[in-house]
Amino acid sequence: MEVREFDSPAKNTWCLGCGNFNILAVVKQVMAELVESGDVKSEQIVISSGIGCHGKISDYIKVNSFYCLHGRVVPPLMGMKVGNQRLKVIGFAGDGDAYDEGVSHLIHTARRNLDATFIVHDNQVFALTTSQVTPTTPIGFKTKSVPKGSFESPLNPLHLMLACGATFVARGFTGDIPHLRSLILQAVRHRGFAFIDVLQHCPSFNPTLEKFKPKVYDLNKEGHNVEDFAAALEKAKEWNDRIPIGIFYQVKKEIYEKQLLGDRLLAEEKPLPSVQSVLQEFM
Amino acid sequence: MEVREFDSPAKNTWCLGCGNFNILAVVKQVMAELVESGDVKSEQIVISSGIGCHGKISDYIKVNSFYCLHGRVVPPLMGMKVGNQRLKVIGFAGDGDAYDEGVSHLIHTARRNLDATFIVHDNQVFALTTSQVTPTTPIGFKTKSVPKGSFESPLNPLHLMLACGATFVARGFTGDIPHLRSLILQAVRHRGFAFIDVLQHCPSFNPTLEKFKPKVYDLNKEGHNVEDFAAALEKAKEWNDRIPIGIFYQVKKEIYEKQLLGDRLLAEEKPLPSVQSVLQEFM
Amino acid sequence: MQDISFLIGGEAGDGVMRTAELLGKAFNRLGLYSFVINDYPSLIRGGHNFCKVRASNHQVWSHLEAVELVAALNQDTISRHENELTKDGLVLFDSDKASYKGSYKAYPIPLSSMVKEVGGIPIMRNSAMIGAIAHLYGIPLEPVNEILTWAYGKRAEKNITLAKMGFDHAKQNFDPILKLEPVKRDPTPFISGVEAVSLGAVKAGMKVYIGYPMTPSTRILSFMGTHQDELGIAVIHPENEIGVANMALGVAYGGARCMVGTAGGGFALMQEAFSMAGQSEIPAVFVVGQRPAPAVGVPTYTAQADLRFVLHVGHGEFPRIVVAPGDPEEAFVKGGEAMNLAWRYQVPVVVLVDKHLLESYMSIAIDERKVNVEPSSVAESWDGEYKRYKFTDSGVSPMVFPGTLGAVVKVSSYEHDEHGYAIETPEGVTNMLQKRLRKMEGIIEDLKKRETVKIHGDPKAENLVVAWGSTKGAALDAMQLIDKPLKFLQVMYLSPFPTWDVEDHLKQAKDIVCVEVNMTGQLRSLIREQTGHYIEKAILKNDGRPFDPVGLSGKLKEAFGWK
Amino acid sequence: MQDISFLIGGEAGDGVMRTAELLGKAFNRLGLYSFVINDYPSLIRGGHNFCKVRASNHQVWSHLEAVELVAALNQDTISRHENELTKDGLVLFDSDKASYKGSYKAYPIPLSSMVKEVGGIPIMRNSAMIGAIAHLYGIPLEPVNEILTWAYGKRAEKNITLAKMGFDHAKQNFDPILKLEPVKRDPTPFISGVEAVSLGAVKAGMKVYIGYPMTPSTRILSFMGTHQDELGIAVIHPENEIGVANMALGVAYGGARCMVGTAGGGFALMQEAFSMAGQSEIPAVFVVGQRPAPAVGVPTYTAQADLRFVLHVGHGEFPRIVVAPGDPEEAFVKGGEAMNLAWRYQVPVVVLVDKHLLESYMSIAIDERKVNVEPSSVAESWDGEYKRYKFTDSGVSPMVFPGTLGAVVKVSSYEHDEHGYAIETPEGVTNMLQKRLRKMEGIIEDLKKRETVKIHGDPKAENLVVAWGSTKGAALDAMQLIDKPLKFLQVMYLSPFPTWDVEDHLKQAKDIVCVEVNMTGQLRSLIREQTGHYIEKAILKNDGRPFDPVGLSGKLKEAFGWK
Ligand SMILES: Cc1ncc(C[n+]2csc(CCOP(=O)(O)OP(=O)(O)O)c2C)c(N)n1
Ligand SMILES: Cc1ncc(C[n+]2csc(CCOP(=O)(O)OP(=O)(O)O)c2C)c(N)n1
Ligand code: SF4
Ligand code: SF4
Ligand SMILES: [Mg+2]
Ligand SMILES: [Mg+2]
Repeated sequence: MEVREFDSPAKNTWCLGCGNFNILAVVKQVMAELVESGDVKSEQIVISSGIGCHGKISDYIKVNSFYCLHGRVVPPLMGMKVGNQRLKVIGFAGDGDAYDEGVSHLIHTARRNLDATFIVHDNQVFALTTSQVTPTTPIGFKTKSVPKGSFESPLNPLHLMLACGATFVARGFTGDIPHLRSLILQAVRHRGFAFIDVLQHCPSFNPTLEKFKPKVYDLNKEGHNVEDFAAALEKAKEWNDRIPIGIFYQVKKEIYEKQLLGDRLLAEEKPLPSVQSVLQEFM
Repeated sequence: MEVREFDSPAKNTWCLGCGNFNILAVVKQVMAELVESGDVKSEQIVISSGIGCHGKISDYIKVNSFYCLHGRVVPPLMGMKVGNQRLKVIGFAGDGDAYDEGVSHLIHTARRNLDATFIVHDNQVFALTTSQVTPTTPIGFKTKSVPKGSFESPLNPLHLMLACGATFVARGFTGDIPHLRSLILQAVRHRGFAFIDVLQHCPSFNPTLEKFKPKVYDLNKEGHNVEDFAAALEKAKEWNDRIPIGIFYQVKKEIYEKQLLGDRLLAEEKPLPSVQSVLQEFM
Repeated sequence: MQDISFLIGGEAGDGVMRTAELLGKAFNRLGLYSFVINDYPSLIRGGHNFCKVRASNHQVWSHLEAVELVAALNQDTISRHENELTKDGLVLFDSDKASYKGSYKAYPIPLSSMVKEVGGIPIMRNSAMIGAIAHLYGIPLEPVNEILTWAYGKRAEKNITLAKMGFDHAKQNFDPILKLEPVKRDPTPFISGVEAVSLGAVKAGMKVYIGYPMTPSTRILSFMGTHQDELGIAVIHPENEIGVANMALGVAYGGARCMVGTAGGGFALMQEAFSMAGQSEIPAVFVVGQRPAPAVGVPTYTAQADLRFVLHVGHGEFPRIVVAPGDPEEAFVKGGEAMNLAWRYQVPVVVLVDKHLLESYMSIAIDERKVNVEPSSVAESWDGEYKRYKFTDSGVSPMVFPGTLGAVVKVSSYEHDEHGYAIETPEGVTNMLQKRLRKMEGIIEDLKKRETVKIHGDPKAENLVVAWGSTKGAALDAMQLIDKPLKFLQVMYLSPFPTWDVEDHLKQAKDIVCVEVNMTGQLRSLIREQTGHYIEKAILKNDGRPFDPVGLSGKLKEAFGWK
Repeated sequence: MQDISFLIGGEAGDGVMRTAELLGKAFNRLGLYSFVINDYPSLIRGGHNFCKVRASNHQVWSHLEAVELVAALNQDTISRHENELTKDGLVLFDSDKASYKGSYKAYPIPLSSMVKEVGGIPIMRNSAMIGAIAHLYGIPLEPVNEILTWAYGKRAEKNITLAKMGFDHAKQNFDPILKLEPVKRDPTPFISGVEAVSLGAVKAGMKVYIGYPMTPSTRILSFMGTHQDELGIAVIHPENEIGVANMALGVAYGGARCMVGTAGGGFALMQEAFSMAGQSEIPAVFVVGQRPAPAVGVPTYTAQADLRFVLHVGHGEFPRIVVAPGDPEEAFVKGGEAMNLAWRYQVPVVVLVDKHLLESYMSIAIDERKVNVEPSSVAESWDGEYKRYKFTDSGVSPMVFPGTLGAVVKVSSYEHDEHGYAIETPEGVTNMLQKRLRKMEGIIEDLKKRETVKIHGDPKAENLVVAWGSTKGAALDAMQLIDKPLKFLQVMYLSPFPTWDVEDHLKQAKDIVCVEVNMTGQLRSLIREQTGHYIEKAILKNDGRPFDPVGLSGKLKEAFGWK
C-alpha cells in the first residue's frame, strides 16, 4: 500500500512549519507499513481525533475516522472496539483535549488496557482557540486570560499515565521524525493501551522546536529498561537540560475487550431470535 | 467549642457499623478542636460532599455546607475559596464520586494546590446505588452489572495524587479512629491541597474491616520520610499483607488562591463604581 | 369483581420489596392480575420501605392508595400507614416487634419467634408473613410454596416451613378477608418497565448496553448485567455519563446496536453527545428515567417533569424522536421501536420513562412478535466512492461500518460534506442541515403507520382526558370509577408530535383535562405549541408520587363538573 | 445620506480584522456610525478571512452584503468577493500579490513593495491599505495617524509612513469614491457585544468571571483577562465546562457575584449544574454564545438555533430567566440586568447571544448609568435560627454567606427543608418546589417594570415583523429600505415570556412575519406555545451568516405581498 493512498482531498489549513505536519506524515507512513506488512487491512484502521488544530488530522487522512467532540477521543474508541474487536484504532488528541476536557476517559481507559493507540499533540497550549493555557503549559506562559503569566504547576502526563496503569508510555517529538515514526509504529503494534505524548511544535503560539531540540535525547539508546516501572517514573520526572523521548515503560497485560467479550464480534452477530426464555422467568 | 454543637437535627440513615460514622465523629472532633484552638471560627468552616452514602455527611454536621452534585465536590470548594479566601473548606467524596464522575476536578485542583482538604470515603463500591464497581473496586468483586466479577485493574488513588502534585497525600482507615483523627487534623491544618483516601468499611456491600485491620500499619511510625517523593511512590504501591496508612507525602508550596488574588477578599469588596475608563478605550 | 389492596412495610433491608414482588407473582400465577408499587428512600438500611400490592380478577393498571390491610414488619409501618386503611381495615404485624391499639382490627402474629423457632434469620419473617397473608386472601399454600422454591431454590425449605407456620397461625386466629378466586386465563408475565424495555431493545437487535448507575435506571444495568449471557449482550459501566454516551456512539459506528440508560441528571451530562449523535447521524437510544428534580432532587421517587427538557436536549437543530410508553408492554414495544427507528433514520431516540413505570411490577401480556429487527439503513453496496452523508431525497444516507472493504467511513462533529469532511460555506452548511432535517418527514410518515397515541374508554365521549407515560395506569383505573362517558387520549410519541393523531380528538372534545406528574403542565404546553389548542383544565402534581386512581377519579369528576 | 460599505480580505494572519476594526474606529471618531462584521474559518493561519466595514452619517445597525469596494491583500479575496460588488464597484489590491482583469475597475497598489521600501514586516501592508482607503473615502491622514498611534504606540512610526505612502499612491492614481463628511455628535464607543456584556456584568457587581474557551465566547475570557486589573475582577479558566459551572456556584455561595461564558456545546455540559443552581437557589449568570450546531458545527459562524435548547436546560422544574439582547448597548444593559435579577431572585439567568452580536463592532451609545448594583436578596439580619430556604410569600429566602456569625448556611442538591436538610415526604417536596416556582410571579412583576420587548418603526403599522437577538440589526436596517408602514417587535425576554408586552401587538397586527437565524422557527413556536398565536409567515435560515438588510428587505416585501 502506498502512503499517498491515504492522502485526503481536504485542504490542509495548519500553519506553515506546524509540528502537526510531521505527525500526519509519520502516521500515514505507519499505516501504509501496517497494511503492507499484513498486520491489518486498511479498511480496518480507524482514527479518531478531538477538537483543536490536531483534530483536523481526521480530515487529512483518507481512512475511517471519527471526528469527536472536544475531549472525547477515548470513549468512541472504546465503543468501536467493543462493537468490532478487529478494528485497529488510533486516537489523536490535543493537550487541552486529553488532559483538560477529557482526562477522565483517558485515565480509566488506560487502566482498562483497551487495545488502542493514543497520541497527544502536546503543544502546551489551546491552539485553535488562539492560545490559552492547558494542563501542560509551563509556568509564566502569558495569554490573554492570564496576562501576567500562568502560575499553575503543569501536569506531568507521563507520570499520570504510569500512575494509571497504561501498558505503553512514551514521549515523541515532532522535531525528530524518524524517531517519531518508529515510536508510533511500536505503539500501534503494542497490544494494549499505548500512550504517546508528542512534544508538538506550534510556531504560531508556542514555538518550542529550537528550545527542545538541543535537550531532547532518546532514552532507549541510553540503556533505559522499559520494564522497570521505577526507572520509568524517574525518567518521567526528568525535564531540565535534558528531555527524554522514547518508550518509558512497556508491559504485557490482557486487553479490555478480550476480557469483556472473549472472541465475540458483536457487529457481526445475529440478533437474538427470541427473548421468550427470559420473559418466562416473569411468569 | 463543644463537639455536640455540630450535631445536626437530621436523622442518620447510615447502616449499623458503617465506617462513615467514624469519619463523622472524627470530623466533628477536629472541627471543635480547630475552633477551640482559635485556628478558625466555626462560621468560617464549610464542608461539601458528593452524592452517595458519604454525601449525607453534609446533613449530619451542623455547619455551613454545600451538598453537591455527584462528582462535583471540588469545583464549588474552589469557587468559594475564590469568593472568600478566609473560609476553611473540607470536601467529602465517595470513591465513585471522586475517581469516576469527578476525577478531572480532583486532578487539576491538586495540581493548583487549592488550600482545601479532600477526604475520600473509599469503600471501593458505589454504595448508595446498591453496589456497583468503582475505580478502586478490587478485581473479582461481583456485582449485578459484572456478575462474573470485575476485571478492571483498580486505580491507585495515592499514586494518582502524587502524580498530580498534591502537597499532602495520606491514607486513613475507619478501623483506626485515633489515627484518623490525627490525620484529618493535620490535613486540615496543612496549607494547600490535602488529600486523604480513607479505607471505609461498608458492612452492607464491602465489609473490609476485618480484612484490612491486621494488615494496616502506620507508616509514619516506621521512619517514613514524608518529604521523600520517591519513597512516597514506593509506599503508595504497597498493598499486600501490609497496607500503610498515614501521611505518605507532604510538601510546602504556594497556594492557588494567593497566587490568583493576593490578599483580596472578593466577597467583601465593593462593586466597581464605574466602567467609564474602560468604555473610553472604545471611543 | 374481586380487587384487593394491601401494604407491606418495614425497614430498608427487611426484604419488603422482595416479599411484595413474590406475592404479586403468586397472584399472577393464580391467574389474577396484580400490581406492585414500591416506595423507599435513598438509603441502604433502616429507612422506611413499603410496597402496595393490588390483585384483581380483571386487569389492573395501577396500585390503590387505600388498602384493606397493613402488613407491618415494624412499628413504624403501622404508625405511618394506619391512616391509609379502608373502613374495615386490618393491621397484621409482627407482635414481637410492634403492638397496635388503634381503631382498626389488630392481627398480631409472632413472626420473629417463629423465625427463632426454626433457627432462621430475621429476613425470613417475610415468609411467615406471606403465609399469613395467603390465609387472609384464601390462597392455598401450594402456589406460595412454589414461588418460595422458585425464589430460594435449595434454601427454600425453612421459608416453606415458616410460610406454613404463618398460614396456620393466621388460620387459627384471624378471619380471612375474602377468598380470592383463581382465574383461568393465558399466563402473562408479572414484570416491570425495567425488564420490558430491556427485552424490547434486545429483541430489536441491541448488543451492547452502557450505563452509569442512577436511580431509577440502575436496575436496567442490573438486569442487563445479570442476564447478559442469555441475552447475548455486552454490558459496560464506564467512568461517567459523558463516557457512556460517547462510547455508545462508538459502538454504533462500529456496527453494533447499543442502548444507554440514565436519569435526568445523567442525561443532562449526555447532552453534548446527544447533539453529536444528531450531527454525525449515528443511531443511539437513550432510556431516560424521570425522578423529581432539579439536581439530585428526590432520587428514589417518580415524576414526569423532564418532558420539555428531553424534547429540546442538545444544542442545534436536528431530528430526534421521543417516545413515552405507559406500561411495561408499551415499554417492550416502544423500546424495540426506538431501536429500529434509530437505525432506520440514524437519529438519537429517547425512551422517556419514570421511576413508577420502571420499578412497578404488573401482570401484563407481552407478545414478543410485536418487536423484530426491522430493515435499517445499512447498505450492502453503493455506487462510486462511498459517501457516509450522501444526499438523498429522504435525507437518510446508506450506512456502512469500518471494516467494509472499499469504504472509507468518516463521521464528524463538524458540519461536513457528503464524505464527512468539515465545511463552512453557507450553501454547504444549508444543504447538510436540510438533509438532516428532511429525515423528519420520513419519520413522520413512518410514525403514521405506527401507534403514536392510544384511545381508551369511550371513543365517542365528549369529555377527554389527556395524559402520557406512566400516568396511563392511574388514568385507566380512575375511569373505571367514573360512570360517565369518558375518552382518554394517551400520547406516546412526543417528538415528532403526532398532530395527525391528536388534533381531531382535541377538536371533537367538549371539555378536556390534562393530567401530569409535573407542576408546569408540560404536555399541555407542548400541545398548545404544536396544535394551538390550549387545554384549560389540568390536574398537576409533582411530589414524587404517582397518581392514585381513586384520588384522580375524584379530581376528574370535579374538573368535569360531575360533583 | 452617506452610507459606505467595503470589504477587506486576506489570509488568516494577514491582520484583516485588526485593520477593519481600526478603520471602523477611525470612522467612529470622525462622528460617523460604523459597523464591522468579521468572517473567518476555524483555523489559525492561511484560511480566508474578511471583514465588511460600513459607515454612515446616520446610525447603522448592521453590515451590508453588497460592497462598493473590495480591498484585497491576496488574489483569493478578489475571486471570492468580486461578485459582491455593486455596479460601479472597485477592486483595490496588493499588486505585488494579486492581479485583476475582471469587469470592475481595478485599483492596483504595490503594498508589499512599499513595506519592503520602509523595511517593515508583511503585516504592515495593512497600514498602506488603510492609507489608500482613507483617500478613497476622502478622509485626511490625521485621524488615521491618530488611530495608528493609539493601536501601535511607539511602534506606530513605520505604519504611519506606510499609511502616507498608501494615501499618496491612491491620490495619484485613483479617483475617490466619495468624500465622507464628518458628523458632529456626542462620541459613542465603537464596541462589540463581548465588551459590552462584560462591562454590564461588572457594573452590576461581577467579581469573578469563569470560562473555558469556546468560540464565540472565548473573547469574553480574553477581554476579562486583559482588563482584570482595571475591572477589579478575578478570571479563571479551569479544566472544563462542568468545572466552570460548579465553580461558579461555589463563588456565589461564597458571596461574590460571578458570570460564566460558553457556547452551545459547552452549555450542554453545564446543564446539570444549571439544574443545581435552580435547586440550590444560587444566583448564576451564563452567557451563551450561539453558533451553528449540532455538535461542533461551524464554530466561527453565527446562529440563533439554541433558543429552545436554552429555554429548557436542566432537568426538573424551576424558574429561570433567559434574556437575548440585540446589540451591544442591550448587551450592556441586559448583562447587568441578568446579574441583578440572578441575585434578587436567586435563580440561574442566561444571556443568550450569538457570534454576530458578540464579535461585530458598531458605533453605539452606552450609558453606564443604566446599570447599577440593585438591591439583592442578601440579608443583614434574621429572626431565630437562620434558614437558607425559609418559606416566604415571594418564594425568595433571605441569603447570607458562610462566614456570617450565627448563621449555618446549608445548600443542597437534594430536595430539602427550610434549613437545607434533605427531605422526601410528599408535602415537604411540594412545599419547597412551590416555594421555588413562586418566585416566577415576582420575576414577572419585576419584568413588567423593565423593558422586555422593544417596538421599532411605526407603532401603528398593521404589518408586524417579529425577531429577537442580533437579527435586530438587519431588521432595523431592512425597514429603512421599505417604504411602507411597518412595526418591528423585538422580543428580549424569552423566559419568563412577556405575554403582557407581546400579545397586543400580535392581536393588532394584520400580517406578521417572524425572522430568525434558525430553520425550525423557534421564537415562532414559543409564541404559539405562550400565546396560542400562530405566526404563519417566517423568514428562516441557518447557514452561519446573519441576515443582510437588503436581502431581508426583499424577503419582507415578498412576505407582506409588496412586490
Ligand atoms: C465542549 C467544548 N468546549 C470548548 C471547545 C472549544 N475548543 C475548541 S479547540 C479547543 C482547545 C484545543 O486545544 P488542544 O486540545 O490542546 O488542541 P490544539 O488546538 O492545541 O491542537 C477548545 C477549548 C469545544 N469545541 N468544545
Ligand atoms: C450525575 C449522576 N450520576 C449518577 C448518580 C447516581 N449516584 C448516586 S450515588 C452514586 C454512587 C456513589 O458512589 P460513591 O461515590 O462511591 O459513594 P458511596 O455511596 O459509596 O458513599 C451514583 C452513581 C447521580 N446522583 N448523579
Ligand atoms: S496554531 Fe499552532 S498547532 Fe495550530 S496549526 Fe498553527 S502552528 Fe499548528
Ligand atoms: S451501604 Fe455501606 S457505605 Fe452506605 S451506609 Fe451502608 S454500610 Fe455505609
Ligand atoms: Mg494543544
Ligand atoms: Mg463508595
